[in-house]
Amino acid sequence: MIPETVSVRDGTQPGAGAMDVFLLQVLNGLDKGSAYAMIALGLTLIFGTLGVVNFAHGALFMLGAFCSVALNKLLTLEKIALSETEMTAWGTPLEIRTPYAEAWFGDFGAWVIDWSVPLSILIAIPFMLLVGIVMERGLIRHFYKRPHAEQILVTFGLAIVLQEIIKAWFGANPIPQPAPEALTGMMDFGAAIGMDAGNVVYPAWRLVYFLFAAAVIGAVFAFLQFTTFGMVVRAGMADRETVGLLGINIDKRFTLTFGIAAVVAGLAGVMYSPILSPNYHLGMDFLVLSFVVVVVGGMGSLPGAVAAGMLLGILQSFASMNEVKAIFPGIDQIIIYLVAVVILLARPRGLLGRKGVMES
Amino acid sequence: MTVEQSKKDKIMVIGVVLAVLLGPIILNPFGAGYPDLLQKFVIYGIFAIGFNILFGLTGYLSFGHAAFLGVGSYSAVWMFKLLSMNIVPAIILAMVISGLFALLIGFIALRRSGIYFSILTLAFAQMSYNLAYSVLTPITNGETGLQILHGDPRVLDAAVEDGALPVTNLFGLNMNATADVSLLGMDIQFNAGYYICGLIMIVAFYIALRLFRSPFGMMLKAIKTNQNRLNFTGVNSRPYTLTAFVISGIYAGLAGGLLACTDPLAGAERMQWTASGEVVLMTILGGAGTMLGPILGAGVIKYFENIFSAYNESELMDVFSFLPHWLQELVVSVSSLFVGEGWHLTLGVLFMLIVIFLPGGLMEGFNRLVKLARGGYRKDGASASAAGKVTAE
Amino acid sequence: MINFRLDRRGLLKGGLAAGTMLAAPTILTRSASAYTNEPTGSNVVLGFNVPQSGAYADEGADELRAYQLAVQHLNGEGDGGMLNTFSSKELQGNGVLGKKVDYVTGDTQTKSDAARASAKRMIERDGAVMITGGSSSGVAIAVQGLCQEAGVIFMAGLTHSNDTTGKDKKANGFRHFFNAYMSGAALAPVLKSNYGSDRKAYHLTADYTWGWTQEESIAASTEAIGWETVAKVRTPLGAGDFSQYITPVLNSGADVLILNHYGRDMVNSLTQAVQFGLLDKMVNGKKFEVVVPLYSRLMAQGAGENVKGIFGSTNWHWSLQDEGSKAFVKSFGQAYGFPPSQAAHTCYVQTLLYADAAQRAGTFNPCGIAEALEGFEFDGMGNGKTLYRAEDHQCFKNVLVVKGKDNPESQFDLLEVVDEVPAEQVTYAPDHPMFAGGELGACNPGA
Amino acid sequence: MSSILKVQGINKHFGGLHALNNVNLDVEQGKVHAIIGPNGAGKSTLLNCFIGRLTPDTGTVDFDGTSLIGLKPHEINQTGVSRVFQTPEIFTELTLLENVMIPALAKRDGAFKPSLWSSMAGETEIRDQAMNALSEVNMGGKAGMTAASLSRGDKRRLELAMALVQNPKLLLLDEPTAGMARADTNATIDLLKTISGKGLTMVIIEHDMHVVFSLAEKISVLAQGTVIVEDLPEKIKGHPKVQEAYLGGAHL
Repeated sequence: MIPETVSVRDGTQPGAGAMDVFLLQVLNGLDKGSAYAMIALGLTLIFGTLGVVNFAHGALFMLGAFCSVALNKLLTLEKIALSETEMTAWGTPLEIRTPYAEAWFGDFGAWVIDWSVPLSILIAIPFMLLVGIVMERGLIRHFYKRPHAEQILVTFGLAIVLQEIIKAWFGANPIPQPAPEALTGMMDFGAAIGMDAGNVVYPAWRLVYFLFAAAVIGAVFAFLQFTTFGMVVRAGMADRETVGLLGINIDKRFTLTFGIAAVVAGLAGVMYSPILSPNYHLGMDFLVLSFVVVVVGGMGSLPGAVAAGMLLGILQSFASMNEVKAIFPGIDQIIIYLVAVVILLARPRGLLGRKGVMES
Repeated sequence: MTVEQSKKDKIMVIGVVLAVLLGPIILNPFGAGYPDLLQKFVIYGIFAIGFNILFGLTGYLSFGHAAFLGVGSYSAVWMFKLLSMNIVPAIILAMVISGLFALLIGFIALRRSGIYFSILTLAFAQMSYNLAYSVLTPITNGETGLQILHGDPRVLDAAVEDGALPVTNLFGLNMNATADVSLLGMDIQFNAGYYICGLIMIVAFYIALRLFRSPFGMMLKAIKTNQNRLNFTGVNSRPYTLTAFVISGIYAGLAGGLLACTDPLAGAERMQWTASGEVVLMTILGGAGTMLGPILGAGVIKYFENIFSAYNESELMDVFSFLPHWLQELVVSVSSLFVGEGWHLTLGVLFMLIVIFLPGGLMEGFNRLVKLARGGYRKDGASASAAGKVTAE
Repeated sequence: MINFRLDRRGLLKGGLAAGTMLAAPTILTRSASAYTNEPTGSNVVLGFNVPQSGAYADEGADELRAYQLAVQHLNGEGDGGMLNTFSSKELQGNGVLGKKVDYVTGDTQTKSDAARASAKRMIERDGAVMITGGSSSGVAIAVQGLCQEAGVIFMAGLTHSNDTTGKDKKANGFRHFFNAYMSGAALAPVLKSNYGSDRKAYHLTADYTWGWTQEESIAASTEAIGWETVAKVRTPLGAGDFSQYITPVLNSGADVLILNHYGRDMVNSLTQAVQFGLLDKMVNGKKFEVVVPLYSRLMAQGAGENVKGIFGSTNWHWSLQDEGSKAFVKSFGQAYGFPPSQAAHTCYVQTLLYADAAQRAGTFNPCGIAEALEGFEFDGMGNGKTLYRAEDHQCFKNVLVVKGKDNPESQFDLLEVVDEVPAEQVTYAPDHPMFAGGELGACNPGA
Repeated sequence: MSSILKVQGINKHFGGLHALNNVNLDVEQGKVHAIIGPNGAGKSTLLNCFIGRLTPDTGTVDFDGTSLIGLKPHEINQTGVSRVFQTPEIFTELTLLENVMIPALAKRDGAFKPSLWSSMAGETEIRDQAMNALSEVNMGGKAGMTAASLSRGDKRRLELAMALVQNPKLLLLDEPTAGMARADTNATIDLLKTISGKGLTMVIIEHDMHVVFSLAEKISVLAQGTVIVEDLPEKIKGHPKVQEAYLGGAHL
């Protein structure tokens, strides 16, 4: 059975020019790329400073997403009263449920529930920082000098443990996390950048996600660029031993670096939850991809991770277009890997990587 | 060293032969003595032995070996469909095709080393998987997996009875032929497919052992330690790594072919990155670079996957029925987290424990036990000689 | 006691050294049992092979609950559930054929390999005479093939692909669940009356066999009511973010989006389609609509608010008011505190149907059971009068067209039944082109 | 006297740094040729150009009639050039014997020979060669040890054994005695003298002037990437240009 070729129809809608389609796909790509970039950023930061290949990083993204699930569940904890008159279909008294938040705080409670996803950031930051620090102190620290294969195995084991715990607690099904009412609509992005109104409209939340990612990435860069802490970390990435020789307690800083990487991944997960309903397997789905992103960007290169994330996101979007798939069937299935192969062969150190990192 | 070494090797080979021959009896009390799992043990043993030739010796960590396993399976099933249900042509084709595929991927991927090599192999395997699942469905039968059908040509075989599917065989000996024997109060199943695969594993093990002890193996070990230095010593390391890559690809293809021989269905998931990861885990879990480790690792992981996942709460209740009721409930509710649907959790915890406490894998644990036993013995003053001069194999 | 399970056909062909050596003992003894795993003790073992890990783990867990309930009812524990409403009254609540029903479980991982390995364990080690369960068509077809080879009955769980009882049908395999063709046939008239006959449909399809059969079925039946198919776009399994497939829909001129996705793919693509404002759009002067041909309540939960007003089809829903459904919902709800899913329902029913067939046939021999099931007509199991068709081992029964409920009363109350399409309307000829290409073959008792 | 290694007009830039500036060198058959010079003069860079680690921007390196430029490291070794590295690069996880057997195998089997089926235990000839080489550097007793456990000086001697076992036509020594105790240094000097007595050509880079003047039959002085003097050892000792190069900032 040969798959039917995709029947293609050109955009004949009034005003739907090639430029708009192009722009929409760029937006799609940037959005996807934002998530890739944020995960890859932490991954490459950990690799660059600690020299650890962290296969549990996807799980950190997943934990972040579940921060928002947890907060939402907490806020919507319900007061359960048994109805005296109504019965369920299986003959037990019907439960009448009212969320405590609403019961106690009225409209404000409802508003908090509505905004639970962005509000989870407040929980996610301390929580992920804690997770990161505990992980580094308790486990990763002892693996600095161990071979990469063992780092991979132990972090992979940890990733499985984390996701199984989440599964035992929240089940395997995706759990929907709606964006705040005010941000669920569409925004006329085209008009905002001076094009004709109505052609490039895009979901508001996705634009928020992109801006959020830009802010987080910007904050990480600024932090590394303008603080002493950042300076030491950057120096450590360049030459770990020398920095150690300077008598600076690099270990403490590396613990915090790991924490920061965990927070970035977690935040990426929190805000992604309205786009992709969180499920326990989310981390594994992103893990391989984010590794590809890191390597394409250049191991240990922060700008490389961001650039590669965006690039792969955009390429993935374009490869999915009917026009492209009509020429190369199935290209959207493999584009990321194809790009990775081409880049690694043409430019082994990745887009922005330094030479010789992790070679053998 | 050499005499000691070759004596140890002999013991090892004899041990493996005995383990394979007695497998159905030894493993029966552990609930693993049924043909399918026994076959999986030896087949994944072959897969891991082959992977160890690459990873254990050269240190090149391939994250795409499942692709060769899958290619081997597909080749074998196509042979069953087109030529004959005899497993010999299927196995040969599986090895040839996977070897060629490994040559192609190895030629490209070995241009890089370290994690770049890993990502390249991963990328090739994922492309293979994604395409096999979707676009290549005419060849792979996609999600359902490639199966033999009644109407397949099978030009060498006589027509089968109406409505029945032919069975894979070795010159007439059916792979699914099983003899049930009551022995020591157990119902032991001696299965032809298991013994055929087991014999092939013994051969594969012996070849790997020869390889480990050969100058070629020595060069591979040197590559792992210091590839640059080796080049300055006048050795061209690339063809060595490529040969190792192809050999381990052929092993994987052989394993894939045998999977199809024992169960003529080839599914695309066999090529997914998690499957590639599995063989990495088997090898490291057992002990990379050791001879027996990978077989051990393969056994442990397959055991967990097949036995731990099969426990359900009522069976647990039976297991712990000797406890007082309240304790029984508690123990069952805790332990049920780790079996049945929680078997992944057990696996994850196991990985962590092994890597943290036994970095050399199960074989290291085994060696430590041996050392401990010997050490205790020596303290008694019975042995004064340097018996403890254990060199890493 | 020695008994040998060796295939006779194999021996005929044998003769070469390697063969004869190992096969020799077979000449000494012939098989003592008439079929694979003939139960000799006081109990009979059934194998429940469900996804316990992976995307469908929750569905698998629900299937397992239903199986446990079915076993209780067969053994005379609990309130008997559907045994009381089932039209056949052979089962007495004292096990099957006087043997207590026991079960073993396994994890399919929603992978053909793992599912087959798990089923083999149950057959080879645990002596299961029947395998049932599963939550995807690939797995169902793979396990069905295995059961055919091994000589046990396979009672399919949730599998919706036409192929299961189409080109991959097997004599030892039986499916109670409906299929993609039936979804199309049931949905089309409802879609016509709600959305009219002048519509342009855009398909997003999971790029694997189930997706393709559903796309084919839905496209055929919507084209039959006058709709035009604008595009059929394949999406990679587990794509996660579908935005790059959704944005082209906006400019394609289509006014209906059909999502041939299931599980997480369906949750994500639907959520994102709604996010992209498709449902708020007016195209060609009509309101844009989205259709999800195969609904599952568990998955609808994952999509949350987004299912509101969206049409689809389902095999069964707990809000049905017939006696059978009520009885099942009651025993399930009392046991577990929430209503069963359609997966739970089909698995429960399949177990009872198997047990009943064995009882009627007076044997666990797969061939006897197959004969008892073929052409069997029954009622009282939730979908009205049902026929297990002999030609392809597919059940023909009423199909539910459902819609995402606007004002759900509880977290389980997400779908409302719009129409119960009668069986006749979804029935097709056994040699319908969408089901052609395979042959049932003869039943295999193994041994 | 015929020259076995002829280096002409080598230039090498690293970014803005002109590391080697038109270097010419003639190494005569059977002689010990030392290259000395202050730190950063470009000695190791020059050596790296011989063995294929670096490719010079311009210039030629001819060894025994073959151009080495563009050849891969293993090809250069196969022409008969062996090298002892400045920082020991040995196979740390292998035993000393194995460390030496590998270059011996490379010498006998060429750059690639997939001897999959023969056994290391059966390579008695290679083993004997390796044991001899180890004995030559006075490490025969440690043959079974793992190389990682060696001291820095011992690693260096192991390197020397690895080079000697190949019986090369040209031996490049990058500070062969660095990190050795005085007694070991003297032993090494004696060893190298013996070897050179057998007619082996050597190029040696060395800081230790005691070693240089014990061994060298000719000396090139490299400073800031240029050969400033090339002469017999006794002429070098008091040479004003050499003094200037080493004590360039004498007025400090």
